[in-house]
Amino acid sequence: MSVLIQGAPFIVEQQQAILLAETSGAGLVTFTGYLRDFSEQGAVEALELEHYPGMTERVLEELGDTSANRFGLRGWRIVHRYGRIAAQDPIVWVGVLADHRNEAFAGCQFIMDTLKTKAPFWKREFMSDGRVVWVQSKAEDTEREKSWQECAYE
Amino acid sequence: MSVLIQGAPFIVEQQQAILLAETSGAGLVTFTGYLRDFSEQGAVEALELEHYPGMTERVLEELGDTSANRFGLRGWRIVHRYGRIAAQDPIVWVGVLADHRNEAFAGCQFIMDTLKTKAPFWKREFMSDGRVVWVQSKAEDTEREKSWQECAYE
Amino acid sequence: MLTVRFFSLIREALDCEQLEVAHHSELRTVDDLKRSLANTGGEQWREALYQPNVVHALNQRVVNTDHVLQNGDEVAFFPPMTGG
Amino acid sequence: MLTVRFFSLIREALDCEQLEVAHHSELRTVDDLKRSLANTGGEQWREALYQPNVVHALNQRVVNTDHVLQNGDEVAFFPPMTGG
Repeated sequence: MSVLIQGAPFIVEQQQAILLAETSGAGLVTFTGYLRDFSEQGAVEALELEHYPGMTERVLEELGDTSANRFGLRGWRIVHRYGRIAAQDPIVWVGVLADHRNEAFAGCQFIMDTLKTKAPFWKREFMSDGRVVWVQSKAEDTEREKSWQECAYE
Repeated sequence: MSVLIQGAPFIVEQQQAILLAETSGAGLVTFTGYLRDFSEQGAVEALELEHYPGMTERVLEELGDTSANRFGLRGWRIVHRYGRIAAQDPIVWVGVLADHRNEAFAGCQFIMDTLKTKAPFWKREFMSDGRVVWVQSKAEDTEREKSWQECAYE
Repeated sequence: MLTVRFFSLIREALDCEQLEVAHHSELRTVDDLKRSLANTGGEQWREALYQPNVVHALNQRVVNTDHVLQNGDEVAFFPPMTGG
Repeated sequence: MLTVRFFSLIREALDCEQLEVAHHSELRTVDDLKRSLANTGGEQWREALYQPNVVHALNQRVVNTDHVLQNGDEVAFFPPMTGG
């Protein structure tokens, strides 16, 4: 039921505790995305995440509510960092609570798949060899996001 | 890469820390199953979980390895309680790490769906009205488990 | 010897967790053992062991009842599992 | 007035984060605004704004370029998003 967008690092356990303090359910599914130390471009030292303040929060709040309605979630929380992120650090955390495990899995995966292409973030990779590269959106991510529109996984 | 079966309550955050100390990956998906305070039979006070020591560990270890091979996981951990469990307490925790989020979601959901019908646990519910009821296996759970055999979600 | 174990509903119905059975030539398969237990134990045992959906495990693996027994094997009977 | 914002690659190419544009009758749609910016800014602006896959947001919602503008609107141009 809430979105947190922050520049500072976050602690996954604390975010989970906040969600569990708000509500309860029989099944909790969480996703944590960590910055990989490699990409298609090579070894990655750090990432800089630009975002669109205001729009980001709005998109993610709508996304959480949509998932809650569609999958009957009892609660959800989305945490996303922006700014400079070191390799191995968490970038995104999504937790959802539901009465049944399949709703929880579907709700969490739906949020992640949609967030990838709908939340206004842009990544720039700082490579170990000194290059700075804007990350391209992946056709695969767009396909995944579309698959939630077309097929009724419910 | 490891299974923990114990009678005492466990702390989700500690279990997650153990998995993350063993290995890393770009995506972590976790599932926590909590004891509901209601069931088809009514209000539930507590649950008693009987299991088959030895077989339980073996089934869950094979299940984790199968999921790791099938979905290319970097790491996994399965924690399951037995004995008497109070309403709202965690019963099961599964965490998986992978290089991509879809593998992590699939690997975790595969473990949960299979564990339901393949791990030798049996649940007895202590109802608020004093009844003690053995939980019946659900046709839906058997169907879910089978669906992983038939369709190639990979 | 064969070790025979019962769990859940079946353990309760038989009021028995575990027993040892001498392995002899007429107990060739899991099915033979099951029939022998039902014959020896009487109606209550027959009913518990032959209820629909009984799961059979041999040395802690689920098997069909035509699996052949070896001396020292552990056989278990239990209802469908409800983990998670 | 209209507020116009640029992000990521486009912000970099234009070396511009944000600007204010007077709202007048010839800026009826997002597309009109885009054409006007390209005409005023020259080749570099045309190239950045008309690259394939540019996403257009109006008041922080993604829209098609035929959306009609109102005085006070916030319009943004950016490349496809890469969250998560």
